[in-house]
Amino acid sequence: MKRRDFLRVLGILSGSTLLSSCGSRKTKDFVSSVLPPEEGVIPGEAYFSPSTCAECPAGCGLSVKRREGWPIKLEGVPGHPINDGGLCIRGQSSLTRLYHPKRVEAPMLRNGDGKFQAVSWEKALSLVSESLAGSRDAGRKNLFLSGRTTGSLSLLIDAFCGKLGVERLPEFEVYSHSAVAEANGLLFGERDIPHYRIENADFLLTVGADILATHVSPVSYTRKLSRARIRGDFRWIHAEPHLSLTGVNADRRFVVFPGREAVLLAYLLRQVLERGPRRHGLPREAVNALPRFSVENASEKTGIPAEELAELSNRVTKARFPLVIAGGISTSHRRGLEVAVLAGMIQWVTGQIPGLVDFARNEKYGGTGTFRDMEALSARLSRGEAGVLFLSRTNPVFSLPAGFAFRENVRKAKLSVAFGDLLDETIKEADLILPLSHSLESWGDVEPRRGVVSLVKPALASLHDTLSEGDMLLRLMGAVSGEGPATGYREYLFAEWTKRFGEKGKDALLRDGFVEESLPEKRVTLNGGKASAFLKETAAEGGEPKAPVLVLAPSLRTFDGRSRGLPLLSEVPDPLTTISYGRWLSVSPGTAKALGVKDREEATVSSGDWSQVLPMKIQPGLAEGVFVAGRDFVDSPPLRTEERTGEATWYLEGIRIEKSGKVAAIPVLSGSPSQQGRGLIPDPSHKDERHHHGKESLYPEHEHKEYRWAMAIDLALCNGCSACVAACYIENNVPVVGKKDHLKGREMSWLRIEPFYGEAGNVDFLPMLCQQCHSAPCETVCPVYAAYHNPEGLNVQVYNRCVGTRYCSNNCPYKVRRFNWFWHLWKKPLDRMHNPDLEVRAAGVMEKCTFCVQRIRAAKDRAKDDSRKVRDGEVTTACAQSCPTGAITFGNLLDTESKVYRLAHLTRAYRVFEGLGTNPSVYYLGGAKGGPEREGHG
Amino acid sequence: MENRMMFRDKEEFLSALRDLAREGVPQERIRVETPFYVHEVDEILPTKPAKVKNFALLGAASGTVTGFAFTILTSLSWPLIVGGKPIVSLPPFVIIAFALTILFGALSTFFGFLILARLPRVFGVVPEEEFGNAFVITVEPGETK
Amino acid sequence: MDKPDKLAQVEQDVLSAMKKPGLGYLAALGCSATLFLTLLGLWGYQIHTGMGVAGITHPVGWGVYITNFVFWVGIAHSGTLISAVLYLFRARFRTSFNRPAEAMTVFALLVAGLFPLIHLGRTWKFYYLFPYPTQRMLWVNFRSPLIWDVFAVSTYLTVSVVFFYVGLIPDFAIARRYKEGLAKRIYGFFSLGWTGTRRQWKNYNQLYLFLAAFATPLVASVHSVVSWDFAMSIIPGWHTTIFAPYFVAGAIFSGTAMVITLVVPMRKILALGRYITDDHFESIAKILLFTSLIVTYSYVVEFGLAWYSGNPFEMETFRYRALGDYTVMFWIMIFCNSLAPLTLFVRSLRRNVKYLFVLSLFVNVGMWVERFVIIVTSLARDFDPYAWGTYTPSIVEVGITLGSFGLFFTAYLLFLKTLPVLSITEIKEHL
Amino acid sequence: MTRSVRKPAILLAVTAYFGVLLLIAAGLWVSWQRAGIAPDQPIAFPHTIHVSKLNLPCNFCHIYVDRSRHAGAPSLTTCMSCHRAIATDREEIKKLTRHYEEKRPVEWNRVYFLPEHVYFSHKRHVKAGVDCSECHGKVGTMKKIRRVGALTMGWCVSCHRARGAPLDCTTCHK
Repeated sequence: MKRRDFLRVLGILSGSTLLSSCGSRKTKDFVSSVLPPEEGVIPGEAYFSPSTCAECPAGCGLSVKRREGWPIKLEGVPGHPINDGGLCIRGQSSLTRLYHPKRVEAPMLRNGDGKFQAVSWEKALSLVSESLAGSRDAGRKNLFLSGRTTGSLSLLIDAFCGKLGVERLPEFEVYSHSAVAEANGLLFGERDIPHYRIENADFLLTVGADILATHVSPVSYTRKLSRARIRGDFRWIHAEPHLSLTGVNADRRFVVFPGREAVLLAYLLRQVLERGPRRHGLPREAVNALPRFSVENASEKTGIPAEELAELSNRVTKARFPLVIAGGISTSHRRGLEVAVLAGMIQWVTGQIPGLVDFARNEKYGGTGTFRDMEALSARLSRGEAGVLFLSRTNPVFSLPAGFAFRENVRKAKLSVAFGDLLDETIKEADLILPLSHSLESWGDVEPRRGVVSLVKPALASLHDTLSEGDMLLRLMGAVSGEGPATGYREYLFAEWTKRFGEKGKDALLRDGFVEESLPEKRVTLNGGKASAFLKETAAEGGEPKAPVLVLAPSLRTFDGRSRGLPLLSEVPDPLTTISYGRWLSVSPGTAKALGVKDREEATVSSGDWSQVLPMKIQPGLAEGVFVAGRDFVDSPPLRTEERTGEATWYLEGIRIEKSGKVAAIPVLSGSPSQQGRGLIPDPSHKDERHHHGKESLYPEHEHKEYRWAMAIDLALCNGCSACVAACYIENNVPVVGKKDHLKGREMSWLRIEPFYGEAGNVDFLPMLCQQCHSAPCETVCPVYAAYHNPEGLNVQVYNRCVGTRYCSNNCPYKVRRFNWFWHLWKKPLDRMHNPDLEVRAAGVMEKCTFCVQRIRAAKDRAKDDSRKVRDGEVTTACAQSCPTGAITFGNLLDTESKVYRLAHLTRAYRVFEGLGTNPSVYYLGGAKGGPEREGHG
Repeated sequence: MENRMMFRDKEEFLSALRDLAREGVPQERIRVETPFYVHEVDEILPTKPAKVKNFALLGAASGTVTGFAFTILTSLSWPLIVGGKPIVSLPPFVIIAFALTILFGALSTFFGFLILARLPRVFGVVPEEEFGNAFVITVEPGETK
Repeated sequence: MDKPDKLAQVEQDVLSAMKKPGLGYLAALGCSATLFLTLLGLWGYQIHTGMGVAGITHPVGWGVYITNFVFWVGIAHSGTLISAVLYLFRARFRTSFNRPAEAMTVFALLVAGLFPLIHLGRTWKFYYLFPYPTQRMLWVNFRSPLIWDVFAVSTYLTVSVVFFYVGLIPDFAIARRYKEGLAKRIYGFFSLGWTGTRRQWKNYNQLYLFLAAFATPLVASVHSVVSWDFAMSIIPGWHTTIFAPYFVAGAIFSGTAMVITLVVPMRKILALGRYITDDHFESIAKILLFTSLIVTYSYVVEFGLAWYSGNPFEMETFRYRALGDYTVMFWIMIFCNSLAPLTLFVRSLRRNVKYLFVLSLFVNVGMWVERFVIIVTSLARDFDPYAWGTYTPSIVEVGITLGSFGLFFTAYLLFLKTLPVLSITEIKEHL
Repeated sequence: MTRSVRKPAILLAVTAYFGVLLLIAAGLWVSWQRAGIAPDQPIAFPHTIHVSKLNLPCNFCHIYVDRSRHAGAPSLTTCMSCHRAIATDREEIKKLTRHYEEKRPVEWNRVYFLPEHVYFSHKRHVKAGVDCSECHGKVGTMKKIRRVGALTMGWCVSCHRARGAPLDCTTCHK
């Protein structure tokens, strides 16, 4: 029977092939291996090994879930100094990079007609070493450019460059934060990004810094922020010109036009100087140089209402531990350095260094270069100075302005060698591609924050003919010196670790996946002279960009664009616009009306001779005259480089918009930006109204014996970062269906983030998943018992029983059920990612969130082994596990000691559409974002 | 030997029938065939009303019983909670019972009819002689009068 | 002209329909058969490729397929109404319609029964829907309206077939006389060897009465059950108590229209004007008008309820239904079902067969659209605004819908050539 | 019409009717009881010797049976630990040795397999005191392993019912 075979094929695809007892006879899965499996590995049982995420520079700790040797899920390491269990959307998706069907599988050499062809490593390496020597003789310089690199690899690169006479260039990061580093250098002689201890602050002012999504170490900051919010008595104000995920999550968000932040900070600094909290003074000339603003003209210049400004300055001056983080767009324009300096000075005056601003554990951006460095490099290349040019884990061709002519100049190098895994713009320009192993295939370590070393450990042998960068360099050194590779990178690392931490430390690193060194507190003092000199020559005003401004915001989903091409990241929609696939240009409703553009209408945005066509998305809450596009949506925009900081501006000024009248086909998943007064997220003032609902029922509650699984989601903590969504996709084998189906509204996500906009442009995020109702409308209508209620309070969906009437989905008030419209086939080797504890649903079957029933089953299995009940916190869902804010709590409602029980009984706990009497198991904790007086949480 | 009278007209046929009845010919010897139902015949030769209705009642009753028994027993055989409703929730079962009442009722009525009307005449589906639109009275031979 | 010849005349008139088919007939049959074949083809394609080839999506999980199901079940109803209910009421004009009406019922149900299967995501697992003992030891969920459907519709089909057949038995016996050779034996077989003896007639009479009695409640029950597919849900726009009577009225309305659509050409082509007179049509037209008024009333009540409830979900749903993305459909429905039939208050129009025919076409369209509007608009805008969406039928759905008409007319055309199109026996009886 | 002909006709009909019913029932029964399959194996491993003669416990080779959902097949190292010395002249053992030396794993043909949507854990059943033979029969008496248990849902459920094991769908369905 054709169908059967098809199912069988899917069965084989679905990863449960190796050694699983649940395959059909066709799958060769009952095997006598030659050797017994490695110690501690039990076939059929999942096991975890530590590693580190390499998707962005933050360096979050990973614990890699493996089955039969294949990594199937990435989770944050609880207790890790950086991410403490949380993992962001990009980190979750990093697994799809490992299994990406389009990875570079072998060394590639560009042949005569410009096509790439695979070559052996020997050939490739020998070619490199020859040309190294060759170009040295020809008097050309061999150059090494890489993305931000820390830990042993950085040392090895130095060694490599030293030995082979290669010049190591400053690392290239689009987000180098060099203005902030510059300012700290100027004020305190520390040219770096300090470690902000947000969790200890009682007042936080972020200026431009997108700390929740992309700024330096987002997961770390998010965790800290949650801790502060949970503690209570904490207030967070955010100022930015555009609209970012961070902005909408602050307790109060101010729109401050680029350049005007300096006014705000100057005003606040003076307030602090006059009214405290004041621990250190400033030299007199600095104080005099500091421009004076009355509330009125400060508010008039910044656009912040006077009373709000006064209120703000009160908060700052009243606060005991005020923290100011300037960065991102607010420090990357003409006055960027000034903004950073003023912020630093406020920190100095309020005496929060090193309490909140810790230079001992700085974020190690010292070695990171700037756009100016790249400009210089491009110039050198064009002069044909370069012999061999190594380009490692970096994509300047995409990121740099066309004006730099980097694309053309790369070709001028005698031999450009690119290390990478996917074919990005830069690699395509290289002469030789050396394929990098994924971090899950390689040994290594990173030191994202000084004194925090995180382990990179292979979770599987390389899928393709690839090498880790370390091994590559060692072999190159060997090839050049002729005596072959000295040692493998592994040995090299082990030596380094023992040298640095001693045997014990090394073992700890290998065991826990990280080592946190204790560092002496670092006291810095303000360089008064430089400070006042700087203030003299600047006058906190002028130099604002001409409106309209196009802000190129860093992207939650692809950072600076490096994560483009990971399928999952386009499938999960952007939380603010709910657009999944494609690029767009956000425009404020007012401006849209003025321009007379429809939603999703295509427009040509141009600045100078640069232009690009983008669909316009009307974005509530955005300021007039400000347009926003993701940094990853625009190709080599003409960004200006700042003289003092060398950082590129994050915006284009005086842009022109020409609408085309053509409406673009980009999938907007949300059916309505407003909740139409339906109280999905009730106004806190309507508390009692919420509570008299949903109690009455004709029938007695059916009783649950041991467990009654339930979830509590704190909406005051949830920031819409969508990490949970990505985690859910991977944990539950949810198919990635692509743009065509998204346009039809057929996305398959079991868990979605619903943004609801208020009149003021404020946004509340509602994570919507199956509510596991106790009187579930979906169950009654299923003719075949595929949907029913189990004794543990789960609303079960039995896939192999489902016939696909879709009645349950129709009857679900929350519309969280997903129907398989087609057969979904995973491109090899993506199928390796499948979680064998779930079947891959067939076409014509309804599926939905099950509270990760497979995890519950596993936990109960463990508990049963030592005959006890599952403990609170022993089992949690994929979404809760990944959530960086810790907004999601999962547990047993029958256990009155459990956390979820406590949360579900808070007075701000409510359930969506309680009036329908569906009696859901998902409790939402309402209350405005960090609303002033909130009940405790943790 | 039997003797047969054929009429083209209903009234003649009826009067002839009346005569027979008056002559006191026992009705089991009189066979009547008509192109359509002629209720006067039953007045002339009174008989007990047809028993098809008993089958109807029996069928309907058994339908109701089956309906309830089936739904309740199957629900109990593997109790699964749906929508927080009790395992045996009668209101929906009434609908099933109703449907089965009609179904069984109709079928048993039909089969009852077949039995009572001695149909089908397995080997006589095409009788060798047909009377078309004639009203036919056949008197089977009995003891000569 | 004396009676017996009249009787013979009736037989010839009616049976003459069975003579060799003409070109027109064959053409019509060819067309509808091809349409039906396209249905099969497209269905196969859908099963192989997946439900996605249809336009349905989230949140609109039901679309044209369920619309067709409800539509065809509705069509079936007036058949039973005319043959059973009017029989109990001893309405004479029934005689001219009951045979084609019953045939229509049976065929409409055959078509309707197809759609629940077509709309299944895993058609090849349809047998899960039937309560039969399996090794799985698992039964079906009798609390689900879909199971009620299974029982209601299959019961309805069975009873209608029996009723249809029983009515045919004496006519088979008549047809048997006009046939030769094998055909004679076949008709004989179906006539069960009927000869018209006292015993046969006596029991037959009671049988017919009881079957009518059994069929009558079905007119009310079956479409009520179908309406509960929607009313039993919690979707605003579906979850209403008036749905059962509202749907039953609608069913009879659409069915009556379909009877007119079928009988008018039949009477013309087969020259049965003598037996199907304008008076008969007028009576049918009255039913049409009456049910149209009930349906219109239901529309008003629906909106009234929504408005009076003050429930934001209900109110939005009905605002959307009238003024939203599907407003055109809505007003088509209003025109065809509520406004156009009002013209039947004019007697001359009631008696104008051509007009009735045209009107009936409008009503058929209108009633199909009504089901579409009810199903789609309610699903498109239920509780969670994030999940709002729209639905446009795909080419596959359109093809399958046309195909269903193909199947229906194929069956009906075959009926015309094989069975007595009017109840000969009853006509004789009433001469 | 004459009784004499009608009776046999009716009898015929009745027998035909019940005959068909019986056939259907039989067909269903067979399709349910897929027991009895016994595929050939790459190496004709005789359980008779190892279990009956040598009295090796099942988990001597199937080491994961009480630790994982899979009983697991022994690694060739386990086999060779004895067969380096024992019965090395036998054809099958030579096959085994070849596999071992060429580092080729042995891919056995499944006798017991479940569909993809079923979750089954040997560990749970063993720990619950279900004897291997209850599903796998007396393997000691089988020269070639033949399936004993039907492995149909009904088969599982009836045992679960008998032992009062959980009947919730999520216990076995994933």
